[in-house]
This record gives sequence, C-alpha cells and structure tokens, in this order.
Amino acid sequence: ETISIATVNNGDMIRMQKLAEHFTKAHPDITLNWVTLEENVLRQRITTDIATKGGQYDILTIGTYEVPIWSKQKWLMPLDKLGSNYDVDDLLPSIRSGLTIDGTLFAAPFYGESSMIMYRKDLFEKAGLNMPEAPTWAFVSDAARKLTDKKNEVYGICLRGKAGWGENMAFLSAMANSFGASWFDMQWKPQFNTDAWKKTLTTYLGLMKDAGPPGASSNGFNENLALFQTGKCAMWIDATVAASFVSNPAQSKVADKVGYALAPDTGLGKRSNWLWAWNLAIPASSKKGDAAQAFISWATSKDYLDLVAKEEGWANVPPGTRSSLYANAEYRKAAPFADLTLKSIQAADPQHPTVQPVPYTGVQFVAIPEFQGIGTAVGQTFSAALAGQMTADQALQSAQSIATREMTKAGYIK
Amino acid sequence: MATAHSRTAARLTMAPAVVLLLGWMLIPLAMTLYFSFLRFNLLMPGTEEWIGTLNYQYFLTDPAFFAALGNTLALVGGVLVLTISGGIGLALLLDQPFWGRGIVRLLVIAPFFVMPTVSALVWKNMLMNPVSGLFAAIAKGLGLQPFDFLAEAPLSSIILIVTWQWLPFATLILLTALQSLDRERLEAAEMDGAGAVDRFIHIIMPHLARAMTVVTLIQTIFLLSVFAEILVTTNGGPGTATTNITYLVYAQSLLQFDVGGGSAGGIVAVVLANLVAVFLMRMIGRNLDI
Amino acid sequence: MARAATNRRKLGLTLLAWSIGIVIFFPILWTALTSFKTEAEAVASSPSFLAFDWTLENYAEVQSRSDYFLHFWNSVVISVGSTLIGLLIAVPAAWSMAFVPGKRTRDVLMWMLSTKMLPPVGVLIPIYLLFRDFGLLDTRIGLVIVLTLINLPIIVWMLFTYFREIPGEILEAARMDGAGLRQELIYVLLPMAVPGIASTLLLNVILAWNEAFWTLNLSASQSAPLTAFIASYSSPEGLFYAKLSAASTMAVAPILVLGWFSQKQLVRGLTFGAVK
Amino acid sequence: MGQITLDRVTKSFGDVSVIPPLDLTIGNGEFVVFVGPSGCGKSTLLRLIAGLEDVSSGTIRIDGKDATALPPAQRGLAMVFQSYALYPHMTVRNNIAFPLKMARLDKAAIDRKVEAAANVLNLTNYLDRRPGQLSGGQRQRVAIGRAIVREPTAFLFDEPLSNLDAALRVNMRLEISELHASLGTTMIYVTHDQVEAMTMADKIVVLNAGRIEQVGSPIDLYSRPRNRFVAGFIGSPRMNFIEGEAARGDGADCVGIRPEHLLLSTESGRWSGTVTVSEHLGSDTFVYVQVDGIGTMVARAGGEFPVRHGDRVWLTPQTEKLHRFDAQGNAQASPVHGVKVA
Amino acid sequence: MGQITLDRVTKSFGDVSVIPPLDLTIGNGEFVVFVGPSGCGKSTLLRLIAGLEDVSSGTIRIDGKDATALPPAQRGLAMVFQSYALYPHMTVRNNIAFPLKMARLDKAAIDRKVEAAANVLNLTNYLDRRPGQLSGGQRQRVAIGRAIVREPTAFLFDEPLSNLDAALRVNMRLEISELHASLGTTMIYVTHDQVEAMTMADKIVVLNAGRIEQVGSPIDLYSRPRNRFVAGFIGSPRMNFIEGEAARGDGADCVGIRPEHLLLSTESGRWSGTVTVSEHLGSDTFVYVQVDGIGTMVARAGGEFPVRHGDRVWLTPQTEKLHRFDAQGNAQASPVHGVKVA
Ligand SMILES: Nc1ncnc2c1ncn2[C@@H]1O[C@H](COP(=O)(O)OP(=O)(O)OP(=O)(O)O)[C@@H](O)[C@H]1O
Ligand SMILES: Nc1ncnc2c1ncn2[C@@H]1O[C@H](COP(=O)(O)OP(=O)(O)OP(=O)(O)O)[C@@H](O)[C@H]1O
Ligand SMILES: [Mg+2]
Ligand SMILES: [Mg+2]
Repeated sequence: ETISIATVNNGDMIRMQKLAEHFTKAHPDITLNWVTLEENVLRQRITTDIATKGGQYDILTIGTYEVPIWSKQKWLMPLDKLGSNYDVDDLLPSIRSGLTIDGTLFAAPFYGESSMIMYRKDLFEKAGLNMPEAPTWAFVSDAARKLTDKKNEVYGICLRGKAGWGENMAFLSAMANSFGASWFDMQWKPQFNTDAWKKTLTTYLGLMKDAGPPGASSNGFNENLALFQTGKCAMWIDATVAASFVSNPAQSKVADKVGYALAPDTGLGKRSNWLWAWNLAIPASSKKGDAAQAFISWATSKDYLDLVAKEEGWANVPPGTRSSLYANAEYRKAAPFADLTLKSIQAADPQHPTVQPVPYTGVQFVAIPEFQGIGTAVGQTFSAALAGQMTADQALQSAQSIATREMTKAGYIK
Repeated sequence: MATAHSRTAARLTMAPAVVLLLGWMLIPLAMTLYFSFLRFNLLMPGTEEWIGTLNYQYFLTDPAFFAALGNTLALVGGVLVLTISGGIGLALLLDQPFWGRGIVRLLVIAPFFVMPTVSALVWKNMLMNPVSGLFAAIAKGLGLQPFDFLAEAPLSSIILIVTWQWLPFATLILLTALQSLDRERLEAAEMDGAGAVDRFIHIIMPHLARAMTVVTLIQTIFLLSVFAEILVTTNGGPGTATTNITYLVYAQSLLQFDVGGGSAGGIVAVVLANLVAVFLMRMIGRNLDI
Repeated sequence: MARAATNRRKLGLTLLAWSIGIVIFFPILWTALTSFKTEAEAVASSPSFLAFDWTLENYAEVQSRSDYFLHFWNSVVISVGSTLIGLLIAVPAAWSMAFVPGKRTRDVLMWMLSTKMLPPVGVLIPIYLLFRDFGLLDTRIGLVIVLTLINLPIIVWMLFTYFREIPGEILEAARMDGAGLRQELIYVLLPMAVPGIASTLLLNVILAWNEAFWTLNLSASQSAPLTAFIASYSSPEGLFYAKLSAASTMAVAPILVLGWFSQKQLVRGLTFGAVK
Repeated sequence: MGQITLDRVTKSFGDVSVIPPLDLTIGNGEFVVFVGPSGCGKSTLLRLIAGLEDVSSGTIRIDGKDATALPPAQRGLAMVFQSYALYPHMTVRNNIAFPLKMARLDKAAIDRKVEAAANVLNLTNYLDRRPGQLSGGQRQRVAIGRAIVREPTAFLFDEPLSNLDAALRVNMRLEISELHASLGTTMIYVTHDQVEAMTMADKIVVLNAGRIEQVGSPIDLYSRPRNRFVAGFIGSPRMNFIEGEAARGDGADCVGIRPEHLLLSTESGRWSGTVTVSEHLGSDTFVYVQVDGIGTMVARAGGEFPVRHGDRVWLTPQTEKLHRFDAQGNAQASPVHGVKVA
Repeated sequence: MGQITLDRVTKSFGDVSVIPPLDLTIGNGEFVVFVGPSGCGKSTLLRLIAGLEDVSSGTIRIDGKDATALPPAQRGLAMVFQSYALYPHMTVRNNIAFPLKMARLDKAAIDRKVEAAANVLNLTNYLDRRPGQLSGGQRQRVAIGRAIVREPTAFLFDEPLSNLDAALRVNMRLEISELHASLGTTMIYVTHDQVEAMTMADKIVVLNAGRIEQVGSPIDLYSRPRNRFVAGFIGSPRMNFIEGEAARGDGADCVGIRPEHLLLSTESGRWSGTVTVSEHLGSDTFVYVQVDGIGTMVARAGGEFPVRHGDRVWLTPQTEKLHRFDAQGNAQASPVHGVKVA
C-alpha cells in the first residue's frame, strides 16, 4: 500500500521524513510518498484537494485552525485506530482540546507551539537590563529602544511583518489580545475601530520603526529566525519551536547567549502568546485509512520522540504535544527552554482568547472559514502600514471596512 | 494552392487544434461563469446558492481591484518598456564584433531558462534581502544604507525581476531582426550622410518595429499572468502594492477559497484580457501582416 | 561595412559587453556558487566570491530530502511529451494556415493567442474538478494534456510563421509528383522545416519546464516535476540559502545547459514572423 | 500521347475574373509557349491545366479524357517551376526519385530511371549533392530530371529560366529544345522572354488579360500579327507605330514597322529626324530617332553605324514589311506575302 | 568636377587578396562601366571608391584631393545599389529627401529639390507611396532620385538594373543614359550585362580576378580586344574561337571570329558542317553549326534563314574581321583597320 503524505517543509517534518524508514521497516507493506511544500502552498493545495474530494493525499499536515472547521464538514476521518499503546491522555490538554470535536480526535498533534520572547542575555547584560520572566509591553518597548544599535546592525526587536493570517496577523492578533482587543464582538462586528486596536497597532508600528530591522514588512518567521541566528536581533517574539533553532550551535551564532521569557502583557490578564500545532489528519475519503492511522500513530507517539532523541538528540525532539516529554529530565537538560515553552502553551486558552467575550475560538485566529481571507487582507494593510505606505489610522480604517465587507458578504452581519 | 480538395483538407487539419482549444477555453469558462453567480465557498460545501451578480458587485467594488488594475498595467507596461529598450541596446551591442561574443551571448540569454519561482526566490533572498542579501552587502561595503527593495519599492522590484527574466527573449528576437537588416540599406544611409545616431533613428528603429510588435504581443500574453514572482516575493503586498489581477483572483479563490468571488474575478479578468487582446491585435497585430 | 574596427574600439566593446553579460548572468552565478557554501557562509555579511570552503553537503541534503531524479524525470516527460503532442496537433493546423490561408486565418490565430491571455487561476477550480472526475489528478498524462493545451497557440504561431517562409511551390511540386497530403507533410514539409520545428520544440520545452502554476496545482507526489520540487525549498525555517541554492541549481541547470547547447537552433526560428 | 484541350474554361478569384471563357487545343508533341504581359493569366492557365487550381467552369480534357476534377498527381503531367521547387533536404538522386517513390515503384526500377535521367541531363556526377550545392543551371536540370522520370504525357514549364543569368539561359534554352526534340513529348512553356518564345516554340499563344490574342507559329506572329497588341508584343525592340496623318498616307489608321525593317541613312529617306540615343553593340547599332511630326522611332543598323546624339538621319521603311491596322487595332488585309531570306 | 584617380590601390579580405595593385583614372563627366566575370572584384572596387570599404594600400583621389581616409558621406559621391536599398518605411518623398535632411537643409529647399528630381524621373504621382507599393522600375528610379538630389560629383551604380525584367531594363538603360547626357556628371557603373556595357559606356573597364584586362571605348574593345579574355567577354553571342591546325592556317595559335562576321550559305564556303540548332527570332536567325574538325560555331544571319536541324551549311569568315591570338592569348598585330558601316 502506498500512502501519500502532504507535509510542510519545516525542520521537524523533514526530520520525520528522514526517520520514516524506521516505520517502513516495521511495516514493509506500506510505502510512503512525500509531498513537501512551503506552508502557504501546502495549505492551498490540500484545502483545494479535500474540498473538491480530489483524493490525492492520505495524510495531511494541517494546523489547529483547520481541524474544527474541517471536521465539522466531515472531511476528516476520526482517529480511532491509533493503537492501544498510543497514550492519548498524555497529549497536552490545551492542544488536545483544539483537535477534539464532540469527544472524537480528528487529528494528532505532531508538534505544538506557543510564542515567547527570545532575547540576547549578553546584550541585556551590557545594557544593564534585566529581563523578568513575565515582562510587560512597557518594559519590552523600552528595552528594545535601548538595545538598538543600527550602526552595528543590532536591532532591539524583531517581529513579524510579512502579510498573512498565519504571519503578521498571528502575532498581531495575539498581541491585540493582550491589549484587550479582539477581532469581533458578540454580534460579529469587527473591532478595528476600537481604542484597544489603535493602541496595539501604534505600539507595534512605533516599536518597529525605532527598534526594528529594515525590511520588516517582508519578514516572517524564517526571515526573523535568520536575523536572530546571525546576531542581529536583541529580542524576538515568536514561536516557541524557534528556541531549539536559536540554541543550536550548528545553526546559530548566538546559541549560548539566548534567554527566554513569556510573551509580554499589559496587565489585562491575557498575554500576547498564541497557540498552534501542526497535526496529522486523514481525509475522510481516503481508502487507506488503516495504513494512514498506523503511520500517524507512529509519528506522534512517545516512541517517536525517543527515536528522534536517539538519532538526533533531545534538542531536536518535536515539542509541545506530550506532557511526558516535559517530565523527562534528559529533555529538560537538553532544552533549557522547555519550562517556558510549557508555561506558554498552558497560558494560552483558545476557548477564551480575549479579555472581552467573543463568539469565536482560537487565540491568534478566528475559527471560521472566512478568516483566512479576511485575516490575510487585514494583514496586507498592516504590512503596508509597517512599510510606511499608510498611517496606523488609515490601516485600521481600511481593515475595519475590509472585515465588515467580508463579514457582511458571508452573512454574519445581517 | 486553392483547389476544393486542399480547402477541405485545410479545414480537417485545422480541426483538432481548434476543437481542443475551444474545449479548453469554453468548458472551464462556462463552469467559471456558472460559479460566479453562486455563493460558493470551498470550505462550506452544501451552502451553494444562486446569488445573482453579488459576487461581481463585491469584486468590482473591492478597493484592491483598482489597485490591482493599476498594478497590472504598470507591471506589463514597465516590463515591456524596459525589456524592449534594454533589448535594443543589447542587440546593438551583441551585433558588434568583440572578443568572446558567443560567450557573452550565452550569459545574456541565461535568465530566460530560469524558472520564475527560482528567480523570484533567488532575487528575494539572496540579492534583494536588506540584511543578508548581496545588494545590502555591496551597499554596506560602499558605506551606504542598504535599500529595502521589496518594502520600499515593491512594484519596481518585481518589475526588475520580471524584466531580468524577459530581457533575453526581447534581446534574441531584436537581435535576429537586427541581423536581418539589409546591410546595403545602412550603407545607403551612410552614403546619404546619416551618422550613427541618424542611422539608428531613421533606419534601425523602423526596421525593428515589427520585432518590437512581436515582443510586445508575446510578452503581454505572459506578463498579464505574472504570478509566481509575486507569490514568492511579496504575496501581493505590502498592502496591495504588488497585487495584480491574477494575484487578486488567486487570493480570492485560493486563499479565501471563495470560488464564487474568485470566479467572478476570473470572468472580469477574462473580459479585461480580451480587451487587451483586442487592443493589441488592433493596434499592432496589423503590423504583423499575418 | 567592413571598415577597420580598430582594436581599441573592439577592446572597449569587449569590456562593455562582458561587464553587462556578467551583471545579467550574476544572479545565476551567485546561486551556483552559494550552493557550494555552508549555510553560515551563505549568509556571511561580507560574502566571499570564491574563497570559501567548497562543499557538496547541500546537494546531499537536497537529494536525501526529495528524490531529485523522480522530479527531473517527471519534468522531462511532461515538457517533452506535451511539446511533441502539441507539435502533432499544431503541424497540420499550421500547414493549413500557411498554405491554404483564408479570410479567417488571421482571426483564428489571434483567437488562439488570446486563449493564452486568460488568467489560469480563474479556471483552476473547474479544471481541478474535471481532472478529479477523469482521474487525471497527479498523473503525468494529465499535466501533459494541460501543458499541451496552454502551449498549443505558441506552437501553432511559431510553426505558422516558419512554414510561411517555405515556398508553396515546393509543396505543389510534391503534389504534382503524386504525394498525398500525408506524404507532402512527412516527406517534404517536415524535413524542410526541421530548423523551425527544432526551435519550436526547444522553446516550448523550456516554457513547459518552467510552467509552475498548473504543474504545482495538479500534481502531488507521482507526477510532480521540478517546479514542485523547488516549492519545498522556499523559506523553510532556519538557514536555508545554501540549500535553496543547491535545489535551484539542480532545477535550473538541465534546461539551462540544454538551452545553451541548442541556442543556435532555438534562435533560428524564434522570430514569430518578426524577421522578414 | 499528350493532347490537351481546354473547353470554355474560366477562372475567377473571388469576384475577380482572371480567365474569361477560353478555348485552346494543344496537339500531341507540340511545344507551345504562352506569352503575354505580367498578370495576364499565364501562370493561372498553366496551373489550371496542372490541377493546382480548380477551374471555375469549363472542361479540361487530356488525351480525350475529362480531367477537370482529377487531382494533379493523376493527370499524368509534370511541372517545372520558376523557383525550381527542389526539395532542399534531399540529394539530387532523391529529388529525381521522389515521384517514382510516390508511385511505389520498386527500388531497382527507380535507380535505373534516375541514372538514365541523370545521364541525359549530365547530372551523373552530382547525384549525391544537395540542391544547395548546385549552380542555378544544375538546379534547373534537376527540376527537369524530376519531371522527365515520370514519363508524363506533357511537361508544363512556368518561366523555368528566369532565375538564370543570360549566358546560362542560352544554354538551358538549347538543352530544353534538344530534350523536346528527343522525347517528342508535349510541352507547355510560359515565359515573358521574347527570345525564348521565338526560338523554342512550335506554337505561341499570346495572352492578354486572360484572353487569347493570337495563336500561331513564331514566324507567323512575327510577320503576320493579327492586331496591334500582338505586333507590339512580339519582336524586340518593339515595332514602331505611326498614327494620324502619316499613317493615313499608307491607307490605314495606324501602320507599324519593325526596327530591322527601317533603312537608315545619313543623307536621305522618307522620314527625317534627329538621333536621341544611339546604342552601339558592335554587332548592331540601334538608333533612337526623334522623327519630326511622328515621335520616337527605333531603327536597327547592322554592325557599326557612326551617328551620335543630335545627328540628323533619314529613315525609309521596306514597304512590303509595313503592317497596317484599323482603328480597332486589327490588322488589315495582310501586306506580307511569304517570308524571304534577308 | 568629378575626376577620380586610383593609385596603386589594393584590397585584401584577411589573407585573400581581391584587388592586386591597380591604377585607374576616371575623367570628369565620363560614363565608365566595370565589367568582368562574377567575383572578379567589380563591387569591391566600387565600394572602395565609395568609401564603404577601406583600401588595404594605395590612394584614392577625388578631384585631386586625397579621399582615401574620408568617410563615405564626405566624398561627395552617390551610390545606387543593386537591391535599391530604399528605406521601406518612408514614402518616396522621404526616401528622396533623406540625404537632404541629413545635410540639414531647410524644408523649402528640400521640397523644391525633391519635386525637381521627381519631375525628372517621372515620379511625381508616386511621391506619397511606400517603396513596397511600387514596381521594380519605379523603385529603381527612386533610388536614382535619392542619388540625384545630393548633386554628387559622381554617381556609382552597382548592377542597378539586374533585378528588373528585360523590357524594363531597356527603358531604364535609356533613362540612365539620358540622365548622364543631361547632368554631365561622372558615372561609374558596374554590370555584367553585355548590352548595358556596350550601349551606355564612354569607357569600359574589363576586370578579371581584380586586374584590369583592358580599358577603352566599347567599339575599341569590340573591334580590337587586347586578348582572348576580352575578345570572349565582349560581344554576344560570344566570339567563335578556332585553335589548332585550322588556326595555324591563318598564321596564329588561335583565331577568333564573331557570329555576325560569318557568312552563312547553303551551298559553299570555307568551313562546312551540320546545323544542330537554328534559332529563328524573326529579325535574325542564329545558327549553331557542328563544323567538321573544329567544333560548334555560331553564325548570325539577318532576318529569316530557313535551315533546320541536320541541314548542311557552309561558313565563310569576313577575313578582315578575323582576330589572331598568340599562345598566351594576346592579340597579334591588329588585323582590323577602322570600322566600316555594315
Ligand atoms: N490566388 C490568387 N488570388 C487572387 N488573385 C490571383 C491569385 N493568383 C493570381 N491572381 C491574379 O490573377 C491574375 C493573373 O495572375 P498570373 O499569376 O496568372 O499572371 P502571369 O501571367 O503568370 O503573370 P507573371 O508574368 O507576372 O507571372 C493576376 O492579376 C493576379 O493578381
Ligand atoms: N567582405 C568580404 N569578405 C571576404 N571576401 C569578400 C568580401 N567581399 C567580397 N569578397 C570576395 O572578393 C571577391 C570579389 O567580390 P566582388 O563582390 O567584388 O565581386 P563582383 O565582381 O562584384 O562579383 P558579382 O558580379 O558576382 O557581383 C570575391 O571572391 C568575394 O568572395
Ligand atoms: Mg506567372
Ligand atoms: Mg558585385
């Protein structure tokens, strides 16, 4: 049996691809076909395929955003044959809850992440600053400006600026949560005309202008990672998985100088960290469900974590899915960021993401099908604002009208 | 060549190409047209319903639409102007005798063979990146502030990339045309007292008119649907600074999975493309004497 | 015009032409060089041109991640296959346009070209649905069909302009000599048009090789050509410039080499009637 | 055999009628030349006979059989084109063999016939060359070779020599004449070259705007043109025409006299005038004379005739060589009885 | 003025020497024709004079001034090319006006000159057409018009009529001759057409492999060729050459006799042979005779001479027209004294 696996081209997935020979050795009757694509392309490809029932893939790599929407459409196969020793209860509750609909698991988390601050201990020391474990935006902004040394290409803070609901909007939505803002009110009215959003955006733009790297409006996760690894960022707020890259001496020039802290807040009770997981799921139309489940079971199991640890070291284990990992002393030793990662993940609450009540779930996204389009379009305007093409007010106004338009068209606003 | 026999044969031999292209054009187009009147979001199957021209209303009143229209024209026009003027310059240069002409010619045509995706990736990451790109390194080496191409001049940067890809094509066609110029005609002009500049204006340029027409026609066809370069470098942004019609339709139907809206956009794009086509055929197709 | 091109002038031209040529070629050269660097060197803030530790590890890494040869072979099959089938359909059509022109010939040609102006994204979903129904998703034959259709207008136009330069009298001579239409095409027209056909073939192989929209959207694993291969190297996390360069070099090199070796043939017919 | 009959054949391209109803019979073994001004329909007529164009109406019979609807290959005719229309990618051998291959002859027979044709045409040493490696005359011979091997009932030639230079043209002209003499096959030959028409034809067909002006042997047309058109068309330099008063004296609306039938004198004669140009060829001198009250006339003197621009000369026609035409341009009762050795 | 002097001019392309050292003086107002076999360097020589090619060594003087290093535009010469080299995108008017525009003349003067030239060349009605809409002869006239308006010191023509058909060629020939007569400007004219050379030239330069074989007036060359090359090259049909025993009798290694200097008889004469071909032009008859022991000879009879293939005829040379050549091909003491009216 041949199963086709569509997956995203990040390090953990590529590692899985390499290690998959262990799986095929154990299951000689199964061969694996890999389709590795960049995240945006992948999302577009598999969404098209599953929505049209194209049936090109047996295993999909999808995010927490898709799982509830797709399972509601009955596009995903329930994962009920993961095997007896697949310890479902070991999955981190906040992650698992996002993948479970009406008590049925529709996707298995491969790795999970939240976001946190990564910073340069050496630079903070030199500047006489001290990073608290749970800083506020006021502290972060102030420190970023102080640490900026443009002549030497050191920028106080690197944040996402590239447009996209999974790029700058992931960060900005989470940040907005900490400022008390939200996407919609209970009537699905967009909220970009609120003061909370205005404060969010002006803080972000001001900070990036004073302390951000050039070209920030096209920086996403990868670009910022490269910047941080080459020593050009004093702080970086991004996915917790980045911690293992920035602390890996093979890739990072600053591996031994990185410190970690929780994403900042403004004292309103929500921190600006998100929650995300890449999960493996099976299209309902797949005729190779059993083989596919066998693979998923293997790839998201505790044993897989051990396998990675054995082959590549504990630092490279896909994080953020299992409690047992965080209890593992070896892992905690190899991954100094483990603690903060776990704390960050636990701090995120997709069911109640905002200060004010909202009709939607999802921390840095809104789990409705229209969100991708709206999120990306709004992301475009904020990115344009970052590039200096419009002011914060114009951007917010335009975001408000885009969102209102689309929500009206989709029938949420009567 | 015009016996009844050969005319019948002509009709038969045309048929496969015409039928296939008609099918290729009409079937999807008909489906697209139908979809464009539906509320049809891929992510919400079963909710399709007839909504008349609502999709068109939304698409055409989208502020991004006008931006996209402008960007499309700027992109097509900008690349055409740059490739044709650059192509003429290069063709004139490559027509001169110098050492290693064959090799330089190979160097000049090389970009044509590069996949659009690859060239966009290379330009974006390795050349234009304001921190680790080569241009930034050069700027820093010269003591200048690196320029953030894709943020500060996004459309121009894309025009630059696309120009780089299409310059070889324009150069090759213009060079072939230049080499077909009757040398006696140039000599006659020389005898008539025309200097190099006059010969260029009065003899060479008019001779190249037809080649320029062809370059315009072919490149327009491809430039109207420039997509990979935008997707890879800017995703249409910042804002809508680099969104062209093609990208807008893409965003609508494949990022938002709003097939209805995307189809309406597709139909609008088809209409626009046909306007361009008619315009092109009218204005310059005649020059081709086909 | 063979008046003494003085050596000074020639030297000046040589310098100018070479610098322009190198500037134009530079992005490709730089990519190729970077593919032999380590990731750290690839992003070094003072990039070195040749003085670095040459390494092949990026190529090894790329190959271990994705089966280059499968993608390569898919690219070959799809681009060559679609071009050959396109030629098969286009030759008769171009014959009739060139040798039995009617009042509508010009309009038909222009109409064919105008089908190329339709934005492909607009019809992706319908095509996807059709392909699903016919079981053509992720098959080479499916991609061959699509690429044949999208390149057909260009093939017809190129052949048409080329055929038009062949004197009709030769075909009439063949007809007088007893050749039927098929023999006329096979024994006379095609051999005479070899340079034009070679050029058409090359150009369309190149266009098909580099076509990224349809190949990416209609393929998954079995039929994915190099355009899909490269799509997995755009911005993965971490440092990736060297690997990206290696993958890019691998994707571009075959067609670049082909193009270089056959540029004479390519150019010969690449005029679209621009040269009379 | 090789008799070709056209019966009320017409041809129009769209609305333009190129050939009005036309009848013509070409006898077996004849060498017929079509002449006429450019655009008069010579090629069209030839192509109608060949089957490369459909007739608009009328019948074409070849050896008595109706061939009007037959495709070219089945009419049993061979054609030699002005551009030679050789197959550039085939060797001379294959060019000549092509019609035989199309006729599915076996290899041995083909070889034999090709060798024979090459022999006749002196092409044996060139059989393995491509047309591109041959001179113009050799190419023309290959084209003829390709026509010969089919052993057609008739040959059609459309200005076959017009792409050759003068010297070669003379040779090829002789070769084609010899070929006709030896094969005895009907040949239809289109040309606009005076000399070719006069020297090669058994029968010349003079066409004008698709109509036949006169059919006859070269000497017939030369000495007894039926009308002014033919008189002016045949002969080089062309016949001098005299109209008005001067013609009335000879009892016609217009009289014509050929340059070679005018006597030149520096002393006296019938008409006097001044020399505008005198062309000294060594073998002949052509003198262009501005004749008072008539206009420019050309006279030929054998050898060297020493006059120059501005000299006064006298011209006297050989009266028995005068041609008389009425107001419609038709020849009046023939003045010339028989042709005498000059 | 328009005197052109070439002084030990040579030209090589790379290693190939095309023109060995060559001296030539062309007088003011002369009409000089270069003739010679294809590839002998006629065009090259013309282009050297025009300045379109650099001489390898030697000096070119125009009106006494050294012009060797001047660019073409400054030599004051105008050239008419074989391909016409008209500017296809310009109207006739603009084609003719182009050199004047380049000379930055004011609009009124340009218009005046263009009109004048068009008038002379009968182009007034075509001034607003493009070259593509003109016939060959009209195009040629435009090319000449473009040359005239510059009022050059000399005109250079490179086979200007070779793309025209026979009838047109005769007309254009006359027009160019008249132009020369009326302008009086020096003209250098390259052709390989016998008749053009003989009828137009004041002076013919016969070239062979870059060397000058003979320079002289047409009649000079016709009646007193300096060697066999010139004798064979000038005159059409070409001179009959007789070698071996038959020639020895006339006291030379080779004797030559032109077709028009052979008397034809059906009864008796010096040489006898059988007719292979007889070409009846009406005005003349050319008879090709296979002479016993000598080979094929051509003879011309005026008017109609009734012989056919296979007939036996006799040929007698006009002895005073015999040309005698030594073993090197050089003419022996001239046998012809003066030229008489035939
Ligand atoms: N395919 C065609 N369509 C329309 N008109 C045509 C076509 N072929 C020929 N004609 C017209 O028919 C007339 C006769 O043409 P044809 O070629 O027979 O002349 P011709 O006597 O051979 O002339 P030439 O001596 O120049 O070769 C011309 O007026 C020409 O324009
Ligand atoms: N640019 C060139 N490079 C090399 N050889 C050349 C060049 N131009 C002419 N030749 C050679 O010089 C010789 C003379 O050429 P030219 O064109 O002057 O001959 P021509 O007398 O004009 O011949 P034709 O009657 O065929 O026009 C030829 O052998 C030709 O091959
Ligand atoms: Mg004709
Ligand atoms: Mg020449």
